Amino acid sequence: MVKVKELPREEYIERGHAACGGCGATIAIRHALKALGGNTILTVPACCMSVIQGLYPKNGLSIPVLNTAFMTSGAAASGIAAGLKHLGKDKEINLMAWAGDGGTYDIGIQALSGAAERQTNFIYTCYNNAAYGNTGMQRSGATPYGSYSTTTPTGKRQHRKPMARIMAEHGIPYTGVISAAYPRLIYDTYKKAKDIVGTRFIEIHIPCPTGWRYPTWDTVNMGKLAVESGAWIMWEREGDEYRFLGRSKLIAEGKVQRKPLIDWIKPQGRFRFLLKDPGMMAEYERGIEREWEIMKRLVGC
Amino acid sequence: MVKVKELPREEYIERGHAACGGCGATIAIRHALKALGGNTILTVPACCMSVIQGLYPKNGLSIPVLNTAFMTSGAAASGIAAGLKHLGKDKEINLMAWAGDGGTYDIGIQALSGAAERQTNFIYTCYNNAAYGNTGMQRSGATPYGSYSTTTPTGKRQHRKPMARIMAEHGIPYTGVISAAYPRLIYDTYKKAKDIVGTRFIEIHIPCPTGWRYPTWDTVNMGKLAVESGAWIMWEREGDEYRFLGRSKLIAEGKVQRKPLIDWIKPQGRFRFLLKDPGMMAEYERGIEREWEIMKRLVGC
Amino acid sequence: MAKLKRKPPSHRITCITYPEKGAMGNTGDWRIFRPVVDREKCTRCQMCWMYCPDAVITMDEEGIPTFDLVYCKGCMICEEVCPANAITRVRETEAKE
Amino acid sequence: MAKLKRKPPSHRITCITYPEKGAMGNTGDWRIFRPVVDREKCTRCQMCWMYCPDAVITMDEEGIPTFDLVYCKGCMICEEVCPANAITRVRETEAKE
Amino acid sequence: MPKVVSVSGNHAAAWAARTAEPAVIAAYPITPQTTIVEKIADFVEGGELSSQYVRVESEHSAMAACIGASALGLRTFTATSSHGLALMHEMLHWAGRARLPIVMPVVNRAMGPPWNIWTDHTDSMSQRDTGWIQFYASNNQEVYDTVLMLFRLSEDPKVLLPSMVCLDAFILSHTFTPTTVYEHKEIRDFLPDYKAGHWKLDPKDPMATGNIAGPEYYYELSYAIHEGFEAARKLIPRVVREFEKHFGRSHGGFIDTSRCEDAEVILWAMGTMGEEATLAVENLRQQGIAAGSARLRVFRPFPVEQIQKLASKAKAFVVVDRSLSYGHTGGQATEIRSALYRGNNRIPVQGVVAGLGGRDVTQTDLEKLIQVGFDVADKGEAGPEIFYGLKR
Amino acid sequence: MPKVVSVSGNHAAAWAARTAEPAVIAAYPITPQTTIVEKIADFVEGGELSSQYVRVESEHSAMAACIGASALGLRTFTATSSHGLALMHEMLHWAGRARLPIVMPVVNRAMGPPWNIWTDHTDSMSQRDTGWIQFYASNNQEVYDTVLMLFRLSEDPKVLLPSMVCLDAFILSHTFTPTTVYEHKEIRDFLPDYKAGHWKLDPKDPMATGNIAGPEYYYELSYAIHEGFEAARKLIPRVVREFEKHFGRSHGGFIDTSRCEDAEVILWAMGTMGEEATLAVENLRQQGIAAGSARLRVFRPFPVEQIQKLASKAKAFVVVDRSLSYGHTGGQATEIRSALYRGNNRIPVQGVVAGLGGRDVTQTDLEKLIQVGFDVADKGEAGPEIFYGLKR
Amino acid sequence: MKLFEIRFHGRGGQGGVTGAKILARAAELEDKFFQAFAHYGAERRGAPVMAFTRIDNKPIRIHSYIYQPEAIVIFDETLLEIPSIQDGLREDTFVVVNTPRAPKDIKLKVKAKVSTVDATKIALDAGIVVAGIPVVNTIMLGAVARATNIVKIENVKQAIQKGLAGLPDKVIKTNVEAAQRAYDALVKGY
Amino acid sequence: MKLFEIRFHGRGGQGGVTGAKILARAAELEDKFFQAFAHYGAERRGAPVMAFTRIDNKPIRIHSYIYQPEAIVIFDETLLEIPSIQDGLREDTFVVVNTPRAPKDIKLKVKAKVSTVDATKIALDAGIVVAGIPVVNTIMLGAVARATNIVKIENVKQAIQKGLAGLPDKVIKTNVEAAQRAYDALVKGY
Ligand SMILES: Cc1ncc(C[n+]2csc(CCOP(=O)(O)OP(=O)(O)O)c2C)c(N)n1
Ligand SMILES: Cc1ncc(C[n+]2csc(CCOP(=O)(O)OP(=O)(O)O)c2C)c(N)n1
Ligand code: SF4
Ligand code: SF4
Ligand code: SF4
Ligand code: SF4
Repeated sequence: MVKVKELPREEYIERGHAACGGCGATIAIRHALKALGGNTILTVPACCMSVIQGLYPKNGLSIPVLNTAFMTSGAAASGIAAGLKHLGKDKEINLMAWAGDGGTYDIGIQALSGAAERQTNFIYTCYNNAAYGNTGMQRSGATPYGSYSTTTPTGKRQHRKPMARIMAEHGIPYTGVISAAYPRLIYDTYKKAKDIVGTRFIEIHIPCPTGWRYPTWDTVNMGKLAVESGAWIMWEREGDEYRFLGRSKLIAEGKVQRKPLIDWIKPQGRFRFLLKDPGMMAEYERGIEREWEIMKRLVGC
Repeated sequence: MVKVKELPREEYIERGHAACGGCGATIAIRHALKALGGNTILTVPACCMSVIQGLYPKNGLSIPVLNTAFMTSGAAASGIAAGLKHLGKDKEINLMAWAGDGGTYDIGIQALSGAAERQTNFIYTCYNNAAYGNTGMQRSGATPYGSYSTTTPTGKRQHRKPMARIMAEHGIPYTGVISAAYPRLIYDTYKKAKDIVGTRFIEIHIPCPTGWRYPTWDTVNMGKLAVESGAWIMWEREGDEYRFLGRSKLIAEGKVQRKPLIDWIKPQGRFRFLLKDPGMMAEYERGIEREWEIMKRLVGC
Repeated sequence: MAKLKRKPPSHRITCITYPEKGAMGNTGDWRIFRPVVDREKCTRCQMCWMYCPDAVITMDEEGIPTFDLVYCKGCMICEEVCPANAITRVRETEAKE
Repeated sequence: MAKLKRKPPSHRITCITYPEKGAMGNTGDWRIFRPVVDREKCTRCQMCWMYCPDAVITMDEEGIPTFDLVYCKGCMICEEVCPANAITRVRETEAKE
Repeated sequence: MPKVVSVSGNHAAAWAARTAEPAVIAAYPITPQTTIVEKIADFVEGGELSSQYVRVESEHSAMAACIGASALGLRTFTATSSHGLALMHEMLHWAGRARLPIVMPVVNRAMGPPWNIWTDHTDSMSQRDTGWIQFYASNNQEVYDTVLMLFRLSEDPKVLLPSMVCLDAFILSHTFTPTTVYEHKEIRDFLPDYKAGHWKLDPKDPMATGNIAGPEYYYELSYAIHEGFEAARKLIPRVVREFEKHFGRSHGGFIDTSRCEDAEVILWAMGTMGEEATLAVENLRQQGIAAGSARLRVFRPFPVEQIQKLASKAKAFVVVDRSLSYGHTGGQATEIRSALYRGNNRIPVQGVVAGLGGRDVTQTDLEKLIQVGFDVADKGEAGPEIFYGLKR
Repeated sequence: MPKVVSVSGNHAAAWAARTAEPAVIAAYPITPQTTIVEKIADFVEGGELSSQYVRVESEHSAMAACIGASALGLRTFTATSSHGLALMHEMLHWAGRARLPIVMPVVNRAMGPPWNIWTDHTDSMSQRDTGWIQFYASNNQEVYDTVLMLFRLSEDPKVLLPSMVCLDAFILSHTFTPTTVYEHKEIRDFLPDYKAGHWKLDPKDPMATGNIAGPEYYYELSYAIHEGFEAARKLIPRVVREFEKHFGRSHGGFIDTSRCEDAEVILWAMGTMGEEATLAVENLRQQGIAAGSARLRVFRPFPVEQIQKLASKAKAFVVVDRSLSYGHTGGQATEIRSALYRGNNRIPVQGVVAGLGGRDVTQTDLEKLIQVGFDVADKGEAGPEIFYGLKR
Repeated sequence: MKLFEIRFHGRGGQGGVTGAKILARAAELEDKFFQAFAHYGAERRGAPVMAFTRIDNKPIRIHSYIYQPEAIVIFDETLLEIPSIQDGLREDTFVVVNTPRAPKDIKLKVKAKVSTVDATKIALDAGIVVAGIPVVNTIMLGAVARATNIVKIENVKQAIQKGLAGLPDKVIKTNVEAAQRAYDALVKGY
Repeated sequence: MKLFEIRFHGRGGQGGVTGAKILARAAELEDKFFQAFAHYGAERRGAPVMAFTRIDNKPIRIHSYIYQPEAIVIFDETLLEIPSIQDGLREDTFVVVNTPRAPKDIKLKVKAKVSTVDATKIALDAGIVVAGIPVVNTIMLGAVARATNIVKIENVKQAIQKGLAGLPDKVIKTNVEAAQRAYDALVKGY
């Protein structure tokens, strides 16, 4: 794993951008772009990242960005990818779509799935803050069971769609599931993905102080606790082979114990209903255990 | 398995409908509807089935049908499901969306995936004739590698999207993959699915004389050969458990040998390019082997 | 054009249709070949009935298939699936004579 | 409003924007707390630099973090991740005095 | 008992849904419509509203789900804005052509790119050809009242058309004002339960809808939609009257006019600009200037005769569009001119485009524009379209 | 060397793409557009066309992919029809507002429900507010020629707008006629390579497009689109002239007129009806009747002045729309009336809706409608809109 | 010459539009203008379908349907039973039927200019058979040339060569010869 | 009464709109009409934001922005540095500032009717603190009532009770008392 001091000093996100204070998404994109470098084109559908860029006539990202409609990241990227191929620059320039969980799990899955099926040459990042952040925290397909959102005010009653596994099962060459709490892993993951040809899907778990309702300074803590408690599993699939990553690997191998789920849940305002309802809590835990089982079966351990 | 003579005599498809002679889709829907019975509401996006119904002011199906826009089967069904729930009839009336492979793999995956994530109570059938039949056989995400289509005139260069597995990985309670060549299995599958609550996804392989370019009378042969040669795998997933079905089970268990793939490919005009190109042929076979491996791993055998 | 059992006012409001035979007209017109059954050979297995995509086969009192030729499109799947080879194809032009 | 390095005619054709600091203004204005480093305690590990979501930290010649207070939003992640507890928060109102 | 609540325009819309009690609500969030669907979620999960609430995965699906539910013969509701509305476009045509009385508030917001969340009427004006009844509201009470009127209108067996009420982003959607609201049982005299007489999905009486109709039938089915609009045209005044009888309030019929009887110049505008125009008119009247204002409440069916009538005494119209059909003019200006062309009074019509993307338009601005109308009346001829407030 | 091929309107469109050599084509099939994309697939896989061909999974994605490719500064092409066009609606706004010169044939087909694959202009007329240049063609050669002209027009640095050419389903799309086509190198004098001067995605000079612009900027960015249309308005006659110079053919400018100089009644129609109208006019002329026909080729930018001019000598217009903006009139009739309202010659304009959903409209029908125009001229006043050919 | 309109009746899969297009090409070789199109809607294999050719010596500006064709060509005798086949029939309409029967045996509601040819036999003899079904579209064009004189048989043959370009030479040759045979074998009833 | 317009300056998360709405409710209790809204765009926590209340004794038909408010209320002294805070300031504008300083120490470009109150201290004393940050919105309303006389303090207190309904009784009580304290503690500089 890359050392902190080896991380490139170049920044591709300008100071004074419009993210909320303590935003996990900006930690994530900072290090993803460090790995990809400046020779990268980005396309961004409606999501927090379209706000984070700031206001016309300035932009907080220092690479070319095509902002595009909410449903279209996979499709807009397909057009850019085709154009780069026409120009003979598809090997030289990295192409990345950067979309939220709503723009991926919900309204963007079709364009993404189509792009993957066509073996489009690009990296698709889903940065998952588990709700529609831009519009004020409505339920998304990624919102965890039991979580408050403004459209599930008494807690969501469905489990998260297993999006990354769905993408992996498309048979794409690379799928990675990581977290904003581990920037070095982000860097390494993008470094690896950069050199693979075809559709690469990377999902980053994004602690979001605004939506999850915890103090801004706890972003890294919340990200780590999600992994440490097993609520978020980090893994990758290269070719047809699944593998656990980082802390999740240690957990899967029994080298470390999972922390109690409650350690992660309690500090977050969005889980206040879940906390009050043992039945819901049990169902949430059941969902997590099921995820671990499925993932362990896929990894083959 | 149901005996031929036990199959209900009631028909829910009227004579004089508009399917091509020898259409596998009509065999499939005949038996699916026999299993569900007349207390069923159907929604159909743009596809051959919207043509098969025939012309205003008549309709070739004798259950209520909401024809709907191409992209919307999962969504239109979600609305009907909600309405049935409001009426307290969600247990009494079966709700089915019946869509083609284009309307499922490609333009319909979003609405379907959303409906599944919301645990919508309905059966979604994808009848897969492996191309856009209604519009004259363009490429779909289900078109097999190497197959001619009017938009891949020298043969498609991507493998089929593993749609049913993608749906299964959504964690829905039932997924079934069958074929029009086995009406009794169709009947049994729908009988079983009927009694499950939640989103049930059933994919039926549909030999199509018009698109696959074989004589009308070979529909059943083509359907069976696809399974016998291993090009089409029949399986189901109930809960989290995968299982092979019918002939595919025998193949997986080594009880029967797969027939040579060429037996299935050769009679079909759509594979003429594949037949000429050993490299493509090998790639197609590689894809099939990979499917078998993945499925075997999932079934756990 | 089409004759309907009933035609309520809904028709004049939007595109409502009613279940009825012949939604595509008399599809028997499409036929180039006609299925003909050999009553002797037939084993009454009903495979032809099960596989007919147009649902135009009925088993008569004796359990032998009859074909509704107003709608049978002549795909000849029945011939192909008949395990007893009891169904044969006849060119429609010849059959008509 | 915003001052741009350059403003080519594209601007007048469609919504083109250029990379520049302060796309959301001087976001240092948002700060309620201000990070202050204790140069003695700092071990130069760069964790604060790595985690700063606003990329406003630079390590000075001595490897100690400096904060671009024009843009630092005061989220205090740096304080939280600093393994040496070398960063502390000061209320902005107090800091200004 | 009616009660007065302090609500935003969006909450007024949500309250109206609560009052009308749709069987199914399917919606997708988009700024600045979000607080409608959030409030509805509160109502539903708080047990105050019995609707099935489907949290779909896109607006295209929202409208498709409404279509599915409405096809069961059930009352159906959704809400959207801007890109969400645009994404529905295909399904708007579908709902209109299938004659499904879905009611939908549309929060008027600018289309991107660039992203812009502020008010602009281009989103809804671009849907004028989709077969939807269109109302534009000017305050929160009108939003609330119009939703109830629209259910009544849309569900009428002679009409059977979907309808939208448009409200200006933020200016109405997020501005809190006192608004009178009712519970469901209090409005049932005015708005009875919906009974789908024309068709519904019902296994007991199987019908299908939408399979292919050839050139020999399609035209008549389209004409039936036209007839639905003509029926709506007749019914609107009655619904407005009855609403007033039941609730003691009116916001005008097709057009909400102010001092038009003896106005020499009439300023036309939709939505909040239309209401603010009445202040401009009052101010000018105090200076002895014969100004009037006409707020177009109903854009579809388009009130041709009513517009013609207003031209009979006036000397000029000034038409302010908060949208632009690029390559021609604002939609309101085009259609008003066209309406007048068919009448006898052909006074000059000055077209104005103003307020795009949330650019503020004040009472003073509107007064200036009325003054322009007097110049136009003097000249007897309108000038080229004015792009008011444009910075060059 | 130009060659004459026997092609359908769709193949003419595909040939035009081949001639223009876009860098990227992204499309999705829909009857009756399919043979365009199928022919393109043949060209691409047959090595006759170097374009990257993206077989997207929906029309919304088709337009998004075109936007992505065009944003790289590349020539881009797609084609669609009816529901496909409707599904693109959001992205049509996007392409227009982003100023991307995408060119797209649209095969005019009716909207469902019921499903109907025959011709009807409602699909494209419903896009009149999206910021696209719109041409309507009347024969296959015109389809081919217009695509080339549109690339030239759209890519002009002053214009930079997407454009569509509309052609009638089956009547043109699937009808084979002799058509002259060229190879790419033969047309480069007329249509040079596209050079995106305004912006492109390029890591060497990073710019972004589309992030939020508030009320202080949005209006001006919208006005810039208006300016693009005004530039197109100026440029169209020049492009038509230059096309004629290079290739010796013209199909008219904004309006293709026949015998209008001294016509008392002018019949307006778009697409194939507009061409067939010339036969009606000839026949009536032989009977000494002073008829004329005007085929509106360009709907956006809307040719206000040219229409006004044609009213100067005529006594009445008859405007035949193959579409209907429900709740008002056909879009052509509305906009022509509006245009005349701004001019000096205010002759009666009789609106007609005809041919919806593929209902056939013959030369005889058009002759009858011209006769109606004479009645109208006599009365000095048009009657209510005529729904021609309606069966009751 | 006046505008000449031809209507072809066939079955889905019999190549009606191809026939209409090849006839158009033949006219083109005589420096005429043309349109060739089909009635779209339900092109199912075996289902009755129609195709059309318009020929003129000036560009064709008419776009509406063909209601009163100058010639009606019937690819398949069994289609004679469908009433719409006689739509727009006048006394001077050419009717060319594929049948072994004589023109006088063809019963129509109007006494038109009927001619007949056994194209199916010609096809079977020449082996022009696809999926077991004789294909008569090109063959009937030979008959049309003779019956109507609207194009020369040489040009029909040349048009067949162009229209079938891409198929094996032998197939093309067979088709050309079969068209000539139909030309020779046509029996005119007028 | 003439239309009275108030502009609140706060920071994202400080409850500016809630404040504007509660003030509106207070006016409603005096049978007045109102509008309460915010300037939408970038409501990030900590970022400077604006909210508005309009009060009149007839229905309000004005919908455009507030350019020249009758009163400007500043929730956070640090905001004084932002120039836009003085937009539309006139000599007769009330300016109510949360600061421990005296009115005369508040430097503005126009000599307006400035009054001050240490709302932060009141909040801290009363324990009205969320996520470590004192919340002053309700407290400032007490000051506004005194500074402008636009609403009675009783009605402000009643409006707070309604506006915070749903929160624990204790919290509401604390807020009401704090508003009264601000009312009492306000220092007028005019
Ligand atoms: C068609 C359409 N529908 C809705 C919206 C409104 N919208 C913009 S961003 C967004 C939510 C984005 O959520 P997510 O993708 O999770 O990203 P996040 O904002 O959380 O970063 C929504 C609903 C839109 N722009 N377009
Ligand atoms: C938005 C939209 N795009 C395209 C079409 C045209 N269309 C109708 S059916 C169809 C293909 C359907 O293919 P599939 O789903 O595989 O079903 P099949 O026809 O093969 O049964 C297409 C492309 C449409 N109706 N709507
Ligand atoms: S194209 Fe194929 S699937 Fe469609 S109706 Fe014909 S045979 Fe059936
Ligand atoms: S398939 Fe053959 S044997 Fe069986 S019932 Fe039919 S005709 Fe008789
Ligand atoms: S407080 Fe937050 S923004 Fe400021 S330097 Fe620390 S981490 Fe960066
Ligand atoms: S995290 Fe702490 S110890 Fe490490 S560099 Fe920053 S201030 Fe120094």
